[in-house]
Amino acid sequence: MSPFDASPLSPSGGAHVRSVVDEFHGDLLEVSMGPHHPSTHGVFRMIVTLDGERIVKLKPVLGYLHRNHEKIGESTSYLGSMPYTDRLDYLNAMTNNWAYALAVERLGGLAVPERAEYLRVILAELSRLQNHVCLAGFLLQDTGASGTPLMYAFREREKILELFESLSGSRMMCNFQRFGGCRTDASSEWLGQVSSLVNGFGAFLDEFEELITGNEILMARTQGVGVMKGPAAVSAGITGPMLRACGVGYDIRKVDAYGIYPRFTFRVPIGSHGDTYDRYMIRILEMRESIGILQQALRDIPAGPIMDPKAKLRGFRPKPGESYGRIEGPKGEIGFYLISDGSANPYRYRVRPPSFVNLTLLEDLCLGHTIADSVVILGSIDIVLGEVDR
Amino acid sequence: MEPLEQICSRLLARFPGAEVSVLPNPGPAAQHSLLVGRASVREIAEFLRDDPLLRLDYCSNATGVDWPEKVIVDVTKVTTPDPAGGPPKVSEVKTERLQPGYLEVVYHLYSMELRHGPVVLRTRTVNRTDQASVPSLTPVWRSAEFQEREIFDLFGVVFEGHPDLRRILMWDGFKDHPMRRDYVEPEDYEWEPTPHGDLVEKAKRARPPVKGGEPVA
Amino acid sequence: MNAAQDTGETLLERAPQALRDLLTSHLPEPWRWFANSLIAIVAILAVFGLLFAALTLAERKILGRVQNRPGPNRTGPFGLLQPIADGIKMLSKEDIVPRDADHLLHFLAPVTLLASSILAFAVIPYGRHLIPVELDAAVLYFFCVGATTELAVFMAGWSSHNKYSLLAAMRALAQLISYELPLLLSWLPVVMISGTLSTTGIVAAQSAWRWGWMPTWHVFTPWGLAGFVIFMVAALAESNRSPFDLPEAESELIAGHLTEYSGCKYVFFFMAEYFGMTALSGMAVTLFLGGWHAPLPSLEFIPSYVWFGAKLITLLMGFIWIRATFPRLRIDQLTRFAWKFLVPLALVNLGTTAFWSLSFGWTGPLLAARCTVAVILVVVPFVLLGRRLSSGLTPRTYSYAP
Amino acid sequence: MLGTGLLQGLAVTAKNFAGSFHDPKRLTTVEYPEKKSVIPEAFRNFPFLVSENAEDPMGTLRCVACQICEKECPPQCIYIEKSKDKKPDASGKMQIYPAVFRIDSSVCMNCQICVEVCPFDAIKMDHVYEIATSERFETLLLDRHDLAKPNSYFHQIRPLEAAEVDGRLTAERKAAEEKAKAAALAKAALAAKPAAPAPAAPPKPPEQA
Amino acid sequence: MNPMPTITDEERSELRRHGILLTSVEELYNWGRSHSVWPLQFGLACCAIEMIAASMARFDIARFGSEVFRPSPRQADLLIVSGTVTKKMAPQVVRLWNQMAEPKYCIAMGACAISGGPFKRGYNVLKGIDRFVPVDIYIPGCPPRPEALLHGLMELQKKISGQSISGPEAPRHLRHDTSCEYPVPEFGDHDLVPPKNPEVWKVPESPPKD
Repeated sequence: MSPFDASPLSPSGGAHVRSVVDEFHGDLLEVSMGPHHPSTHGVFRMIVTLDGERIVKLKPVLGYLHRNHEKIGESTSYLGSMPYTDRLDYLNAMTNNWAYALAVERLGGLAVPERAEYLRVILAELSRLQNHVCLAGFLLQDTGASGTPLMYAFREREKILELFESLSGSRMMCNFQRFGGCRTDASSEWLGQVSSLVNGFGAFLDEFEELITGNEILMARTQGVGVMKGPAAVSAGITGPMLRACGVGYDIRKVDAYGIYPRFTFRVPIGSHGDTYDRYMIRILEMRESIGILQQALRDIPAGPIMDPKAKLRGFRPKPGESYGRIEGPKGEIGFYLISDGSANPYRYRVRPPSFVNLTLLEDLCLGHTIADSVVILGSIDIVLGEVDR
Repeated sequence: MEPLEQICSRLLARFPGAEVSVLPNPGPAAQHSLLVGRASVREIAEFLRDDPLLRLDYCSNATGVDWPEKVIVDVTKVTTPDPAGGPPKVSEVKTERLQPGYLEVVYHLYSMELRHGPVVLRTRTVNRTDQASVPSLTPVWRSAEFQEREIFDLFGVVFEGHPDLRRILMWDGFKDHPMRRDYVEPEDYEWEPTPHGDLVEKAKRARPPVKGGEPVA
Repeated sequence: MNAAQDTGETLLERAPQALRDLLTSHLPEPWRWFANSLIAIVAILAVFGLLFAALTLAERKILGRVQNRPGPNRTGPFGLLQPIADGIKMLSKEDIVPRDADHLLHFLAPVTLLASSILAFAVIPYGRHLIPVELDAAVLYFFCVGATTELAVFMAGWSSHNKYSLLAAMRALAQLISYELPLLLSWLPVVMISGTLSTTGIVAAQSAWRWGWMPTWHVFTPWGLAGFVIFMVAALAESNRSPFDLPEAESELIAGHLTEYSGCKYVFFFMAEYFGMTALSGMAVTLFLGGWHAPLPSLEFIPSYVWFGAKLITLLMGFIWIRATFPRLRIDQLTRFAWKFLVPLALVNLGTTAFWSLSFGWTGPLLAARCTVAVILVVVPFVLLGRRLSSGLTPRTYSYAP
Repeated sequence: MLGTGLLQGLAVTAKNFAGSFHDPKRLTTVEYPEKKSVIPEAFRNFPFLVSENAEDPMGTLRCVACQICEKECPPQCIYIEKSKDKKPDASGKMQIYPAVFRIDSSVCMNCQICVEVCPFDAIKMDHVYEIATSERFETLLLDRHDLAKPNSYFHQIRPLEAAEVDGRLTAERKAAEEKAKAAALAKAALAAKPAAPAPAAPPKPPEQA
Repeated sequence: MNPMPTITDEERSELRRHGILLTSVEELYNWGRSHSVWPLQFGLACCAIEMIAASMARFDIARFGSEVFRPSPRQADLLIVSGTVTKKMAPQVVRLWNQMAEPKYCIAMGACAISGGPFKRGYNVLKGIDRFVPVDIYIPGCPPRPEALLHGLMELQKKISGQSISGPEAPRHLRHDTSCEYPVPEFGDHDLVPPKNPEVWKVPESPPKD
């Protein structure tokens, strides 16, 4: 008999039920939202206990998209795991690729040529643009706007995806970074297309904000909803725009200064309330900063090789050791932890998914709010189940 | 940030008797880690979080690693003097010893306040079967809550003091810990037209050769 | 319904009636009444059934256009047959009743809803001579029938034996009852001014022309405008349209009270929603927009029912436009909006109307004073109440990390 | 406040509604079966095997069944069996050819790694995407007959890459021929002496592009 | 059941030529349901994003009358299995399929839904949804382009147009020989119980040959 049979593994409940205040001593209603639910962004499930419409308990249930990335990564070569990282956070293949490439480059001691670094920044920031604009669309969809903001968001996203496709060959699953550089070089024509997209993006953002940001209904739905305090967020490991919305100015692009980010001037917007509206607005403001980064990168990108000559495509066997590489993904800190035992496959391949950790505080954010708010709060966390469950 | 050796010595001074050592990382990444014994990992974690020089207030990544027991072959060179007076003969003596398996939990700690990191904190279970438990660090860093549940689910590390230790990714009635290296997955390979490696055997088992036809693959 | 022949009406104006008389003139008197009623029923069902079909298509196409895409355009020419395809499919689909549902109520809910929403069409004057049933208390009748929808929605939600449906039922009750009040208060001024509860009477009260060109529709008075806006907002809520579509809030409650309905019964709900929306818009046209009257004296040659239809469709397009733009409110905000904003505003509006009514004879500079006072009486409460309602909600400015 | 934000939003949607009738930027739909959006050259969807000659696809496959792609394929959707005999390839050299070459397109994740690792430019990524089918087992398992597509098709879908590959291949073949000729000459010249080990044609480094 | 007297296409066009517009009930029925395929608003993984993209302005699935993504399975006709079905999710997918009203169709979109795709080696990945649910159309790709989904939808429309109102091709709820309810697998100790539904999952008898 294994010790786990006696472990506190109970099918029904959690150990801590936080603050159940039942004013009228009425019956509580337990609703299972998901795994099929229009606004759980995939196959996420929340078991919500309701007092009327007010949430007194919320238990997230994950794992409905647990497709064993880490196990498969252990039996796949380092290169072979690269296309799998596309499918983690499938909205942001480019940043996943970069994070993984960064971890492997640290593990194998590879350098990255300058032009490749610029390309990485350009693609990561484009990725951030399309992620944030999609998030805004999905969030507004969750508040009940009949698709219009989402459609406008996807209208712009399609333009970015077209650029991804013409460079990397696929709309979403880019599989673009390689250890020590990038797979293909960008033509000057492509860079010109990026530049015209970037220059037009500000106008789109203006229109988008005009459509919805000043909307009283949106403010009523999001301001003061799901308030998160800075210290709690830090302790819970919240990263990315969610953390910055509650006033902690922690951006790995600034802190770790990975790649060539120190060369660009950009600001890190921070919120003061930590509510859903702040989380939404921080993303809008980050997009405006990303436009700035993109313009600088497109201006400065040098010519040159895009691969480290030391790097080889096949038969990559790093020395035994381990490394942890992380970057500021659009959803927060995406990190890869690799242990090499000297063979062609990693001994341990671990993904540190931002949206999985960001979910830690979901119950705290939702308690006391209504079921409609829980949907909006979940939307503002910006989860992608491919990454949460891996 | 101060070097890891200094942290280690400060820890040893602060917690006399605690098992703390620096585990070097031979790779180019050179992210060395702090190996801490089970007994004192909770206090040490709290110290790391609250120490004004470190303030590691953010636990970025918590993960498990499975190290099954393995046979380590120690090669020792034995020099036997040549009785004939020639150069001494060097022979290699191989001794096999069994390294017991254990499960390891790795935490990557950063400081958001002081903006430094990472400090890699590792702790190990006694073995992989009946004493696979370590203290939970969720009371120290809330971010470990889900990640420790995941380690419990996939590796079978029991975290003592975790507030809500349930399976998180697999269903509740699941019996195995699939990220362990000796996990055997259920076989369902009825249709495997492009089998590789051990899949060839599994595919054959799933579909025995039909009469008159050749077996799959 | 005995039309005066001496008003110089065009042939077109009388065409519907002439057609009816042609069909029924040979029948003896009691049968003739019966046949006439039957024809009216069939005509209403046919016209509004078609309008329903067209409206679903129009909604999908307009939503599409707003969202930079063409919308359904491959089923038949320009996608015009899309509603028919949908109808064939929905009517032929399997009807699932959950095992634990209350079978009778589960069946009755869509039927009740559809019936009550059709009944509401009975008292709306569609044209100069086109009113199915002439009632003295027509407005009262209309809103009484409309109130049945609340019951039906609750029945649907409760009988489905589904938690989402139950939540939707509770929401629906809170929402529909909350908005019943502003809805009723918003048209009381119209009754005060026109002194009748009959819809024909109300339309007749809006038939004059001021200065020879400006129609005296109620919406062109300060109190009328306020009443119209309150009425339309409440109508949005009463017909469960976005941004007040809480009972069937897709992103929260799957499909709310409709979650367990499939096939034919679902179509009934769908139809009832659109019928309700159409009926309420029709009533808004009657109460505030001058009914079937033309907007300019020179345009009176166009038949009255065309004008009614045009106004009706304009309002319906407004519904769709709003749906394409706004996010949804939360249930507590929704009820707060009703009780703290719409109801007080409607009550103040009653006072404004009283003033308007008392100052009926004022002329010259007094007329200007009358208008000014009335406008102030409408705008000041609007601003004050709106401020209070949205206190704390502001666009924010953001700082940047050092 | 007081509904101005709502009115602003209505204005934006109205602008888009009106714009959809005259502004192509506000009606972005590409009406798919009639009009198809232009597919960039880099687009990749399922691999195919390049054959030199459209007439005899099986005889002129570039693939020599080296099984590198099989080994490197991350989802392991390629299955190759080497032939027992040898056949002359396009340049006349005797080569092993794939007796069985299967790609399970219901597993393939279009990652292009097989193309990157192939030292013979034998496998390339296709552009087809209209492959929905109601029959899984028959249609989605592609064998070498389904996979073989002529070089002219490759030129058609990826003109730039195909030209580059062709240029490189002809240069290589020419170099190999010259080397063989030189070797033969040297062999003849040094017939009396013990023959030096014949210089093997260096394998082409895996391409990065 | 007696098979309905059927008319071949030649006979039909012959009749049309003689001015007889023969629109059978069956044709009308098939036309109606094939032009009004409402999908279930149900996304699993990466392919779901492409499914959403297909409903967005650039591709606009609305042109086919299919933009009405119903959140409730009761009102949906089409289950687009868009993404990896894990073993933890498989019972829910089957339950959703059972909850849908007949006639209903299933599209397996993407490699994962067809066969487990790149994740087929995973311990928690179901190797194809057709082990539990009868699939009408398979769309390979990882993920398929939105156009590929539209193409799959058109293939489905074609398939529907070829179905009949009676006989073995009829929708399941009009037949007496089949049940509309599919058994839902349960969670076992190591795997789903049963791991497949032998009624639905039929591997071809002969192995693949070159």
